Amino acid sequence: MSTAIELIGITKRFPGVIANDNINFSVEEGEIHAICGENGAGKSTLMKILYGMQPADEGVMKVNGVEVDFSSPTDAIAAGIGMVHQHFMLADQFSVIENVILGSEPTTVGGILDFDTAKTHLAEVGDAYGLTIDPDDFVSELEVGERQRVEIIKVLYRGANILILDEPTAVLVPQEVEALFDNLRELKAAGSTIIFIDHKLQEVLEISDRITIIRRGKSITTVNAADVTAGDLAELMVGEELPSPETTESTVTDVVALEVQNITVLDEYGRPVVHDVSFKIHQGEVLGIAGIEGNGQGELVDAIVGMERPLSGSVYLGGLDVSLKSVRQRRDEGFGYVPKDRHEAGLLLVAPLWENAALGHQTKPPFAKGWWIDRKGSHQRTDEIRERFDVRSPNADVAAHALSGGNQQKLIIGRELIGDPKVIILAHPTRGIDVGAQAAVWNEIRSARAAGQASLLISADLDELIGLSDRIVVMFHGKLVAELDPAEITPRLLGSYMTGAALQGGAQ
Amino acid sequence: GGGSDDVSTDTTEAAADGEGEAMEDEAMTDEEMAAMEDEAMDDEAMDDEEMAAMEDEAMDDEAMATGDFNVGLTFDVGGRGDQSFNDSAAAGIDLAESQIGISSSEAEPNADGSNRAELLQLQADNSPLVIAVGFLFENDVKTVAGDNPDTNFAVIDSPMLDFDNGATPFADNIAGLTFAEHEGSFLVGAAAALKSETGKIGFIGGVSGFGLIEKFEAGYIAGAKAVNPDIEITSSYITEFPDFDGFFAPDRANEIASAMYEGGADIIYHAAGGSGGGLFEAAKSVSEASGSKVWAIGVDSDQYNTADDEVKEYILTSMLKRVDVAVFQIIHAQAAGEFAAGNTVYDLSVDGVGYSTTGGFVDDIVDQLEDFKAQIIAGDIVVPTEP
Amino acid sequence: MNTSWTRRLVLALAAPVSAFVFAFLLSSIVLILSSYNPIAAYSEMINNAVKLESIIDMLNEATPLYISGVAAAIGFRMNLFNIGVEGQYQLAAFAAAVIGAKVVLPNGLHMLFVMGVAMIVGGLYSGLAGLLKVTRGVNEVISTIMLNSVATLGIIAGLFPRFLEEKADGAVGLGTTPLAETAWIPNLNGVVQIFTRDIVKGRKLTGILVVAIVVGILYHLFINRSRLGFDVRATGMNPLAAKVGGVPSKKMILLAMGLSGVVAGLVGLPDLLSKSHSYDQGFTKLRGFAGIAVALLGRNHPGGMVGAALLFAFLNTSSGVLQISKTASSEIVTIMQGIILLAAVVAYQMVAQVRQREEIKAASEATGANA
Amino acid sequence: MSFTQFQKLPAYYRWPILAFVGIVVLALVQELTGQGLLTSTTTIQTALKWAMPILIAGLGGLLSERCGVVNIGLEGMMILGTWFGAWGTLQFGSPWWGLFFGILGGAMGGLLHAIATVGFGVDHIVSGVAINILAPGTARYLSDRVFAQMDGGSISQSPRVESLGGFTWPVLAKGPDLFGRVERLDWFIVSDVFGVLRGLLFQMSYLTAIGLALVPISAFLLTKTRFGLRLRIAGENPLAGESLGINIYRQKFIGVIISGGLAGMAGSLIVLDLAQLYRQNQTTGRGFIALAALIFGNWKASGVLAGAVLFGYPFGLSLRDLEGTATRSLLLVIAIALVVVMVWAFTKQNIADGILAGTVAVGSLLFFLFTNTAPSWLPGTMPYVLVLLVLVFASQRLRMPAAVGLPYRKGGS
Ligand SMILES: Nc1ncnc2c1ncn2[C@@H]1O[C@H](COP(=O)(O)OP(=O)(O)OP(=O)(O)O)[C@@H](O)[C@H]1O
Ligand SMILES: Nc1ncnc2c1ncn2[C@@H]1O[C@H](COP(=O)(O)OP(=O)(O)OP(=O)(O)O)[C@@H](O)[C@H]1O
Ligand SMILES: [Mg+2]
Ligand SMILES: [Mg+2]
Repeated sequence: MSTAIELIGITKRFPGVIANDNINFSVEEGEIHAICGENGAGKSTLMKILYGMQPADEGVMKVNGVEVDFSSPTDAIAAGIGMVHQHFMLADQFSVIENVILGSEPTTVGGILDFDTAKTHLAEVGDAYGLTIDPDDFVSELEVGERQRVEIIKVLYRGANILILDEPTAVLVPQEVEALFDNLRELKAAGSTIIFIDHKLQEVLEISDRITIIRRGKSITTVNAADVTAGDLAELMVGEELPSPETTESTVTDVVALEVQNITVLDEYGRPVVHDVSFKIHQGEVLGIAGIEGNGQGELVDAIVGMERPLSGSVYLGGLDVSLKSVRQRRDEGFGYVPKDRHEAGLLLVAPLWENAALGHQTKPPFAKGWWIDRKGSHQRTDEIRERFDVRSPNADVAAHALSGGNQQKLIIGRELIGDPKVIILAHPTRGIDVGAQAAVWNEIRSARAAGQASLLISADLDELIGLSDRIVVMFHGKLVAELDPAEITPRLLGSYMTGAALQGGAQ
Repeated sequence: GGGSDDVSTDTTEAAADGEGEAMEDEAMTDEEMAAMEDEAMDDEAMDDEEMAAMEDEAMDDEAMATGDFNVGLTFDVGGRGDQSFNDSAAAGIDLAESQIGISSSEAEPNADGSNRAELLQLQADNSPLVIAVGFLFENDVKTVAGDNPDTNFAVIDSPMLDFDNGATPFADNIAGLTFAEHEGSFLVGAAAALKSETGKIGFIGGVSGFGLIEKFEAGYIAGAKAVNPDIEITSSYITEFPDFDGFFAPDRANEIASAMYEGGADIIYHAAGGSGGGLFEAAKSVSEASGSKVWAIGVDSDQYNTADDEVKEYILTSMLKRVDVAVFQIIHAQAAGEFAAGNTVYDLSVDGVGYSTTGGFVDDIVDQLEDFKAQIIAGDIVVPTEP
Repeated sequence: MNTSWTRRLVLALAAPVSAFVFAFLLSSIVLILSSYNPIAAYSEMINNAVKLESIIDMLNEATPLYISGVAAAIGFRMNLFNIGVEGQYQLAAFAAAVIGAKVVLPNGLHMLFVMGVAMIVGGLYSGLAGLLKVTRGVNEVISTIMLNSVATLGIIAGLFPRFLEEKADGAVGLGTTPLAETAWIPNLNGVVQIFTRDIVKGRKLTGILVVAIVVGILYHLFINRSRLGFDVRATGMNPLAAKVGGVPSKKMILLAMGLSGVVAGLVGLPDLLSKSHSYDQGFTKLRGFAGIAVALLGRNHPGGMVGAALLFAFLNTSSGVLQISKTASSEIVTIMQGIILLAAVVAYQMVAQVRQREEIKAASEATGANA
Repeated sequence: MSFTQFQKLPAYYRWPILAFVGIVVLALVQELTGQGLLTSTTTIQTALKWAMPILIAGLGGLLSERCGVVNIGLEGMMILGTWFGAWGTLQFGSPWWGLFFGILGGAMGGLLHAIATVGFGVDHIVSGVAINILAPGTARYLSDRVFAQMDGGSISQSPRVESLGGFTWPVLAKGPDLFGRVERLDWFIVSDVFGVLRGLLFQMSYLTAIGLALVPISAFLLTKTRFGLRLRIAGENPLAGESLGINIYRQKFIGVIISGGLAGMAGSLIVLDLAQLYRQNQTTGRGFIALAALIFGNWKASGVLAGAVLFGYPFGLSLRDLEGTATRSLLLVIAIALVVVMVWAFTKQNIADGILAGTVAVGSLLFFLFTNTAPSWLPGTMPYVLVLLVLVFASQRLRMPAAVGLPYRKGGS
C-alpha cells in the first residue's frame, strides 16, 4: 500500500486565527481515513487546501508521492481528488445532470452541452457504485439523502479516486447513514481512498480504518480505529472526557405548560404537512420530537410560535389560548425559541451582540423603556448573558459574525433562557457546534428543566434527543406516529420509527 | 410714425404702424434685418464671408451703438444646442458680440432645474443685462429682478407683464420678448395648403397644455383653412405638460410623422424643438419608400440650413421665429441706454416671425404668401391664438 | 481607549476622504483633458462657496436633498429600495398645492396643513407600493418605478389642467393657484443675520431647513433609539431572524414604505412654501433620484447624509459659477458627483472589510484569552 | 388542456399560444370598436420597434442577473450606448461601426459595474445608481468635446446619423407577398394573424432582426451551452461553482460586461433605428423599464420579450393612434383580459384575486364606455399601469436567481 496523500507542514492563517498550524497528515491508498476535531479545529480548512479551494500559507502537498501545487479545484480534480462539502454545494434550480456536469461538461462543437454523453456517463457511474438518481430531476425536489447522493456522484463522475467527505452524516438519519456507509465501503472495495470528517465518534469508529485528531489547528495524532474507543477520541479532541447528554432524575410535574390541539398545517399546494397533531408538555418536562427533516417538524414549530397560521388547531400556553396571537404576543406570554439555523433565523450577523441579545425582547425592560430602546439596560443584560452562558467575546459591541459558531449558539440560548420563559422550543440546539459548547448548552437545558420550564426539543442528534428528553414522540409524514420512552429506546430503533419502518407497538 | 428715434436712421413698418404692442424702439435698420433673414440662425451655418459682410455693414452704420458690457445669456435645462429656438438666441448674442462689442456668459441650470434663480443672480452679479431663454424663467426673473434693480432682465417667450394690473411691466428692469408665432404659422399653414396635393396636412406639437405650442397650431390651421376651407388637418402632440420630453424626442416624432404621412398627409409642420429631426427623417424615408415626395415644415430657425444635407430637400419652408433678432435688439437697446421695460412683440409687421424660402420650394407661391402677410399686417386677417 | 477612539475616527473618515481625493484627481484629469485649468476651476468653486450668499444657496439646495435622502434611507434600512421618492414627492406637492390653495386657515396652521397633506399623500402613495409588496408580492423596485411614471405622466398630467390658476388673458406660465401667504414658511434670514452680516441679493434661507433638521433628528431617534426603529433595522438585517424575534414583517414593510413616503412628501415643500408657492411649470424635479445618491453616500446615517447633501449641494451650486466664469463646463459637476459616489462606495466597502477583519481578530483573541 | 399542463409546456410553445390568444382578443375588440389599428401591420411594426430597446436592454439585464449581479445601471449603460453609437457612425462612416462602438460603450459601463460589484464587492444597487449618475454627465461632456465641434452637432445632440436600415422578407412579405394577400382577404382573425406576422416581416430593420434573434440565442446560450451553465451557477450558487473549479469572478465579469454591451446595443438602436441622431436624455428611463420587463419575464429570455412587447405595444399604438380611439379600445382589451383572470381565479378558488380582477375589469370597462377618445395622459401611462396590473396578479409566480444581489467572495463565507 502506498501513500495517496501526504501533507507536510501545512499552515494557514486567517485574520486573528491560525486555522492550520504546521499540520502533517497522510492517507494510505484505499483506506477510509477519518478526521476528528472540535468546531473550528481546522478540519474543513485543511481539506479545502487539499482540494485547491484555498491556498496554504506554508507547507507541501504530495498526491501519490508527487508534489503538487493546486491553484484551484480544477487542479485537484485533475489529480483525482474530489470533495463533498460540509454544506451542500448544489444549485436548487438546476437539474441533477446540470449539477453533476458543472465544471467538466462534455460538449459538442462550440461549447454546446452534450447531455446525452453526460447521461450515459452518469448512468455508468451510478451502476458501478449502486448510486441511482434521475438525471432530469430538479435538485429542489430531492430529499436530503438524495442530495447527498448527488454530491457523491458529482465527485465520482469526475473519476476521482480520492474522496473527501466533510461531515456527510450531519443531516442524515441512521438508515441513510447506513446506506452511505455501504456506498463508502463499496467505493473502498473498488480502490478509492476516502477522507472523512465527522463529529459523531461512533460513526467514525464504525467506518474508518484510521483516525487523525486535529485540535486547535494542530494535528495531534493518528490512531487505528480498531485500537480506540469513543472516549479516547473525545479526550484526544478536547483534552477531557466525553460529555454525555444524560439527564438524571425526572423533574416532570403534572402542571401542563404547553398544550397543542389538533394542529393541521397546509403547504403551498394545499396538502397537509402537519396533520392533526396534539400533545402536552408539563412543567419541568422535555418533550423530544424525532423525525427526519421535512416531516413537518419545522412547520409544527412555526405554528406553535406563531410564525405561520395553521389551518386549524389551537395552542395553549399555561392554559391560555394563544392560537390567534402574534409571535410577539406569544413571546411576551412566555415562549422562548431557539431556531434551527442560527445564521438564517437566529442572529443579526452584522449587528452588535447587545442588539442580538435584545432581539425578541425589545419590547420589555431591561431592553426597552417605553417606546425607546434602553441601551444601558441592554448592555448590562448582554454582559450578564455573556457571563452566565460563557459567550466568549471581547465586549457587547462586537458584531455577531465575529463570534465562532459555538459562541453564537450560546448567545442565542442565553438570550432565550435568561428571560425564564414558561416554554422553550429548541430546534437543533447543538447542531454544528463543538463538544465543549455542546456540553454547556446541555447543562443549560437541564437547569432550565430543573427550574420548571417546559421544553420542546427537536434534534437530528438522536443521542442528544434520547439523553435529554423525558418523552419522545416521532413525527412521520406530518403525523405523530409514536410515543416512546427514552429510557427504553436505542438510536437505531428510533431511526426505524423515523423512517416509517417500525410501527408503534411494533413489528420490529 | 410714432417710433422713430435717434438710433435708427430708418423706420420699420411696425414703427410706422404705431401698433400699441409693437416694438417701441427700433434698433435695427431694414438692411440689417434683411441681411440677417438670409442668414442661418446658427452660427455654425453662417460662413465667415457672410459674417464679415454683416460686420462691414454694421461698421458703415454710424448709428450702431457700441458697448463693452457683459450679457448673461441663461438657457433652460438641456436648452443649449437644440439647433432651434435656443441656438437662435445664441446666434443673436454672437452677432451682438461682433457688432456691438459686448461680451457674454452662458449658463444652463442643473438637470433638476433647481437653480434657475441662483443662475440669474450669478449672471446679474456680472452683467447689466441678463437674458433668460424660455418662459420657465418667468417667476424667477420677477424675484431676482426685484433684488437687482440695477440689472436689466429680458425673458424670451414671456410678456413679463402684470395682466392683473392693466398689463403693466412688473418692474422697470424687466422686459418680455414674445413672438406672434401664430402669424408666422399662418403663413406656413397657407403654404402647406397651397402645396398639398392630397388635401391632408399634419401638425406635430412638442408639448401640449401650456398654451405656447397651441399658438403655432392655431395659426397653422387658420392659414391652411384660409387657402382651402376643406383641407384635412391632423394634429398630434408628443407629450403633455408637465412632461417636457416632447421637445427632445426625435424618435417619437418620427413615428407620429410616419403615421400621418401614411394616413395621407403630404405636408407636416412641427413645433417640437429638438424632436423636429424625427419629422425630417420620416419625410425622407416615407418619400423614398412610397416614391412620391412628402414635405416637412421646420420651425424657429431656417431649418433648411441646419438640417443634414440628406433631409434638406424635404423641408418645404420653416416658420421663422427671430429670437436672434430679439436678442440682438435688446442688447442693442441696452448699449444705447434705451432698455425699455414691458413686452415687445415680434410679429409679422416687424419681421419678427416669418417664413423661409431657402431651397426655393415655395418660390412659386411667394406672391400668395406675401399677400396673406400684408393682410395680416393690415389687420384684415386676425389670426387666432387658440386652435 | 483614546487610541481606539482616534482609530475609529480615522477609519470613519478614511472612506469619504479617499473617495474625495480620488474624485478630485480624476476630475482634474478630465478638466485638463478638456483644456481647462483645474486649479482655476477649484479655486473658483471655493471662492464662490465661502460667500455668505452662496452658503445660503447651498443650504437651500441641500435642504430638500437631505429630506429626500432620509426618505430613501428609511427604506434602505429595511432593505426596501424605494425608487419612488421621485413620484411620491411630486404627487404630494401637487396635491398639497391644490388642496392648500382651497382652504382658509390662520397663519402657521395653514402651513402645517399643507405639510400634513403632502406627508399624507406621499405616505399613501408610497404605502401603495408597500401594500402591493405585502399582499401581492410585487417587487417594490419595479412597482415604485411604475408608480413614478403613473404619478407624473398620469395623475399629475391628467389633473393639472383642472386646477390651473385662472390668469388674465395674455399671461403665460402655468401653475396651480398660489397658496395664501398664511401658508408661507418664514425665512431664516433674521436668524443668520444675528450671527453674521446682512444677507444681500435677495437670498433667503428657507425655513424648510428647520423642517429638515427636525426630520433628521426624528430619523435618528426613530431608527437608532426607538423600539420600532430597532424592528425596522432588524428586519433589514435579517427578516427571518426579526420575525422569529416577534417583529411582524408585513407591518414593518408597510410602516417603512409609508414613513419613507411621508418624508418624501416633504421634499417638494421648498417650492411650495418658500419659492413659487404653487405647483407650477418650474417645479423642481429629480430630487427623488438625487436623494438616493445622498442616502448612499451618507450611508443612511443621519449625520452622514448631512455631509452628503451638503457636498452635492456644493457641487450643484458650483455648476453655475463655473459656467459663468468660464472656468469649466457644468458637466464636470455631474461627473464629479458620479465619481465621488462610486469611489466612496468602493472605499466604504474596503474600510468595512478592514473593520470586519479587526473585529474578528478581536473576537478570536477574546476567545483565546478566556479559553 | 388544463392550465397546469399549459404551464408545463416549453416556452417556445407557450408564448406563441399566448400571443395567438392575444391577437384573437385584439381582433375581437377591433371588430367591436370598429377601428383597424390594433392589429395593423404598421402598429405591429411600431410596437416592435419600440419594444426592441427594452428587449435588448432587458436581455442585458437577464445576463447580468443570471450571473448574480443586479444591474440597475442599465439606463446609464444605454446612455453610453446612444452616445457611442452616434459617435462610431459619424467617425467611421457606417452605422455598423456605430453599433460596434455603441456595444463597446455600454460594455465599458458594464466593466465599471463589474469592477465595483464583483471586484470590490460594492452593493449592486449602489454601483448601478452611481453609473446612472455618471453616464449622462460623461455623455454630455463628450458631446461638448466632440459633437459640438461637428457641423449640425451641439452639446446636447449629434449630427444626423445614418440608419442601419432593414429588409423585407421575400416571398412572405414581398413579391408574392403571401402574408399580405391573406391580410387583405379580411377574414376575421386569420387576416389579423397574418397582418401581425406580415408586420413582423415587412421592412424589418436589421436591428430588430438581431434583437429578435437574440431571444432564442440567449435562451440557448443560457440553458444549452457550457458558457451558460457556468454563468448561471454564478447566480444560483456561486460556491457550488467555485467548488468545481469554476472561476466565478470571471463568469460574473463576463456576464456583466455582456450585459453592458447589450444595454449599449439597445442604446445605439435608439440612435440608429428610431431617432437617427444622438440626443441627450434620449433613453427616457427605458433602462428601468427593461429591468421591469426582466422581472415581469421571470428572468427568462422569452419572458423579457413578452415584457418588452407589453411596453412597446401600447406605446407604439399610441404613437400611431392619431385620433386616440385605438388606445381607448385597449381599455376593453384590458377588461376582457381581467375577466379571464377573474374566471380563472374563481375556478382556482382564489376569491380575493377574482374580486380584485373583477373590480379592475369593471373599472376599465366603465372607463371605456364613458370616453370617446383616450384622454391625452392615458397612452403615456398605459404601459406602466399594464405592467403593474400584470405583476399584481403574477408576482407570486416569479422566481429570481437564488444568489442575485448577494455579495460573493472567493473562499466563501
Ligand atoms: N469567510 C469568513 N470570513 C471571516 N471570518 C470567518 C469566515 N468564515 C469563518 N470565519 C470565522 O470563523 C469563526 C467561526 O468558526 P467555526 O468554524 O468554529 O464556526 P462554525 O462552528 O463552523 O460555525 P458555523 O456552524 O456557523 O459554520 C468565526 O470567528 C468567524 O468569524
Ligand atoms: N474564510 C475564513 N476566513 C477567516 N477565518 C476562517 C475562514 N475559514 C475558517 N476560518 C477560521 O479557521 C478556523 C478553522 O475553521 P474550519 O472551518 O476549518 O474548522 P472546522 O474544523 O471545519 O470546524 P467545523 O467542525 O465547525 O466544521 C475557524 O476557527 C475559523 O476561525
Ligand atoms: Mg465550520
Ligand atoms: Mg468544517
